[in-house]
Amino acid sequence: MNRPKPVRFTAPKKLSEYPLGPAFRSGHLVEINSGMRTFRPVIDTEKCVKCLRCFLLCPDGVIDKSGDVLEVDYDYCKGCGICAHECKPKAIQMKKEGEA
Amino acid sequence: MAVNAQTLTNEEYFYGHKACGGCGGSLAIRLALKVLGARSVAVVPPNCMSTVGFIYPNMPFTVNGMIPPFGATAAVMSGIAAGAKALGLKDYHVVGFAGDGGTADIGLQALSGAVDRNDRIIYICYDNEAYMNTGVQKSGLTPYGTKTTTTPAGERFPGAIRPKKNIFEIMAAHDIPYAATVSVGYPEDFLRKLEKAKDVQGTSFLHVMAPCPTGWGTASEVSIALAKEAVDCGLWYLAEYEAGAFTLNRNPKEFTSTKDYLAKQGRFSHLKETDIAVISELRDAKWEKIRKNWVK
Amino acid sequence: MLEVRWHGRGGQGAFTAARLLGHAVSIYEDKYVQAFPSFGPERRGAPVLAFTRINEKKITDRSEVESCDYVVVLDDTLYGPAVTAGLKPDGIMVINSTKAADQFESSGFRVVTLDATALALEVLKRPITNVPMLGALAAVSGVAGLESMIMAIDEQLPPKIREKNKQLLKRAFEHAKGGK
Amino acid sequence: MSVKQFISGDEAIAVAVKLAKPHVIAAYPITPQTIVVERLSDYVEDGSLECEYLYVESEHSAMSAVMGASAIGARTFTATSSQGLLYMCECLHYASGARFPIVMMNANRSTAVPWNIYGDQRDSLSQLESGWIQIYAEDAQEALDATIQAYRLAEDPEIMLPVMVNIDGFILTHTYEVVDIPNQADVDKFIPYQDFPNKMELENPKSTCITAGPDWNTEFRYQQHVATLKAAAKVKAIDTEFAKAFGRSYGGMVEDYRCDDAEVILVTLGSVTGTARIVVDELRSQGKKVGLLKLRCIRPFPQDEVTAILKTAKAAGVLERDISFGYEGVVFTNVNSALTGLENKPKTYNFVAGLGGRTISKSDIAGMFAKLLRQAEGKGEESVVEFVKLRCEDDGR
Repeated sequence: MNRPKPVRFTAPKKLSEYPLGPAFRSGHLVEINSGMRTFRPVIDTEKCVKCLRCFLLCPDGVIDKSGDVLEVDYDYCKGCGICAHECKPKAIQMKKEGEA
Repeated sequence: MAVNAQTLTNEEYFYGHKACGGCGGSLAIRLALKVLGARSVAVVPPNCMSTVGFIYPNMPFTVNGMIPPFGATAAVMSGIAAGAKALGLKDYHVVGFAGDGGTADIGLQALSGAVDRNDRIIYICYDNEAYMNTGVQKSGLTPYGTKTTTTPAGERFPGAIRPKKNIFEIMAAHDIPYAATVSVGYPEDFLRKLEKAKDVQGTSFLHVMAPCPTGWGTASEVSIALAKEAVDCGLWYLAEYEAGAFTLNRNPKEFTSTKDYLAKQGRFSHLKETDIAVISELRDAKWEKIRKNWVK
Repeated sequence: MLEVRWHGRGGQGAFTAARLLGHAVSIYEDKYVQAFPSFGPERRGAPVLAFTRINEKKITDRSEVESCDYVVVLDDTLYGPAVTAGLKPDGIMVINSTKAADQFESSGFRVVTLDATALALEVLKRPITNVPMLGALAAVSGVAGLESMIMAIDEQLPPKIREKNKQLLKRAFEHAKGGK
Repeated sequence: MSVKQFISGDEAIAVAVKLAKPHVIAAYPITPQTIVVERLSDYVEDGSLECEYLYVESEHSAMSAVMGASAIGARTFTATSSQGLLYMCECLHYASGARFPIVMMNANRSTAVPWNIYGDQRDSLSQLESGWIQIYAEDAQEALDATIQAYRLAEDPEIMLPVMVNIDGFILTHTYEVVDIPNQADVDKFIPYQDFPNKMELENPKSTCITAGPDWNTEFRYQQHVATLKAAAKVKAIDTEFAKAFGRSYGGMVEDYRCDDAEVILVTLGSVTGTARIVVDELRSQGKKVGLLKLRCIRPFPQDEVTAILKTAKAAGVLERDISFGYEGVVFTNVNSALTGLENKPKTYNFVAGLGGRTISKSDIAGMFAKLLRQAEGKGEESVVEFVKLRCEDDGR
């Protein structure tokens, strides 16, 4: 898995610790998005043909193609269902959060 | 080598943002930055993408990013490009991501100025056909018949009463070096055109059809399918303007049903048969011109 | 402080003359100067004013010129109350005219005339009278030396028209010195 | 060695900008600023100024373009006036909030309607809350010097704020004067280019002009406020250093003229100060204890200086080319506010004059002093806000 990870953010205490003007370093995530999700995509790696259509079309970029099998970054997946809807071999299923 | 899902980088440059699930606009930005790379400067005016992209201290853009004034996307991009050039920076792209209103309405003047100077910038309009960030108000790219909160549909009006401003041809009328229309429903075509825009030495403009499940009243998983269907039913088209000439990239022999396309979306649920007939007529008239003028 | 008011029509170069005078005496004669046009849009043919203020000390006065020591009129069709207004009784009016000085009414100030148009036509082949009128003013007032005005022309006028204008300046200067 | 040139106020600004060597200039023409952008274009064309020059389609884009350039670390310049400044208004607030060290010249001109191209200061004074440092010059020499000083101030790592150099339309923009042009090497030494701490970098990306919600906004704003306050001491220090380097000094935030034992003092802004100096000299020669307080910088407001200089006066007048309709001139409001802490606050009067370019004569100013002197003698007058030279028989009330 090669996806950005949230960091622990310590609020500045002194004025001098604030960034100069509203400019801050890019790529700085302080929270995850999994709370936006009702359903989660589950990839059946047996059925997956690695066509990468899901990787290509995920608006959130949470499908990682760097490993042997495709992996979903559940920290940032919003469960929109595009991957499952667009998957031609139907290798992705949307499962309700909390259910196996 | 053509850029496709296999060759596209696994790196993400717009990640961990708070856009709605199934947002077509965020996909457009994601794909564009993957093609343009880490040395990009993204200019995103006040719209959904900047709203979800730059809230201190959460910074989902991993490239340089800036929110310009709403109407000034292109002018700020010109300034960044000029500054980078004057400072001797090398190997970078200045790319803008403005919505339909930010492009065809409030941002049109600055965009026209940038094209007039032929500044080396890549301007991407992600078109979800209304002001979504403020809660679905009509923009200059809202199509005929759309119900928005400023074009409520009722007895007197079918929603928006005019077709979309033709921003692609407005850019072509500037004799811009490169302009293209794309759809997130045809991602390979989008990637190919991004690759082209990357090499343009002057201004390039991409107009991306990018559905908004929230504003369109659709399920989040169908965004890509709808963007594709918009092309297939002829209400959107894939074309390029380059070296003074138009090219039509996709010329369907038969259109799929506009009625089916419209019926899937809450924003068109009020349309009567007569309104749908008007939409089909507008489409046919447009395509007659396209085929006559752009197809050799 | 000496104050010069220039009267011309838009396009005749009244302000250029005001500036040339200012340049000459500020850069080459170590005086303090302000030169300014009548403020606002200039339209070809419309009456325009320009001013040159000259002093030994730094000039801080930014108010309008109310009275003046010299009035220069590039075109005698402009002669009228606007031209004579505010000219001090011991002042001088230099006017481009074929008429004699006594043809112009005076409330005490001296009037000097010069047919600058004829001179300009002869030298420049065009009726541009700002430089000859500058020469005439300098001759009758001593407000600037010939040499510094020539240097000002060298610095301020486009190369193509420098030589002819210097010639014209000298001709007008000598002519006016001759008291004609 | 410096050289003397006989140039207009607009040209003095253009020369200063050439000496400052900005990386990017973006500007849109407007009377009476136009000469500035024309001269700068000439310099770029003849190669004497190497920079990116963007001929933009509006002032909104002019300011936006220099903001973009500044965001990536480029030294920038733009110039405007009146309607143009107002058209930029959104971007003015943006530039200061973003802490972009942009230097802009504003040719002070009235605002429509009635349409009017002549000088008053209603344009820039209406933008006091935009977060820009505002400096006003008295003559062409000061215009040039203040522009060079402006770069030093704007780009100071502790300040990082945009600076607006104001000169009166036509009265300064179009008047030719002898101006001492500093040499390039001295200017290079005085304002060396250095990286901006908040700039975007390709290798170390930043997100800029970001959102700060209710939980953080106050702190960003407080930070901006503190930086603007700090600028007051910097203005003074830079002026002192400038005097060492170039031999000219303007007093910093304010310049007081013959104020030491003055019983009445007139507060001025911009070119009218010069005319007022003559009146002060004349009245002094008649034994009248009058003085002049020229405000050079109005944001940050020179509160300490104004208080220190006016505290011993019996009466003070504020002469300004501005009116905040329904109240009084905004400079007057600011001066009065600064004086509230004084035990013996002088009686203050507001002279609204020079609107839409109406000349302010020496006799007008003498009349203002006469009114102040009557007050000092204990013969108070009723009207606190006076429209000078009002050409109507009644006051309409």
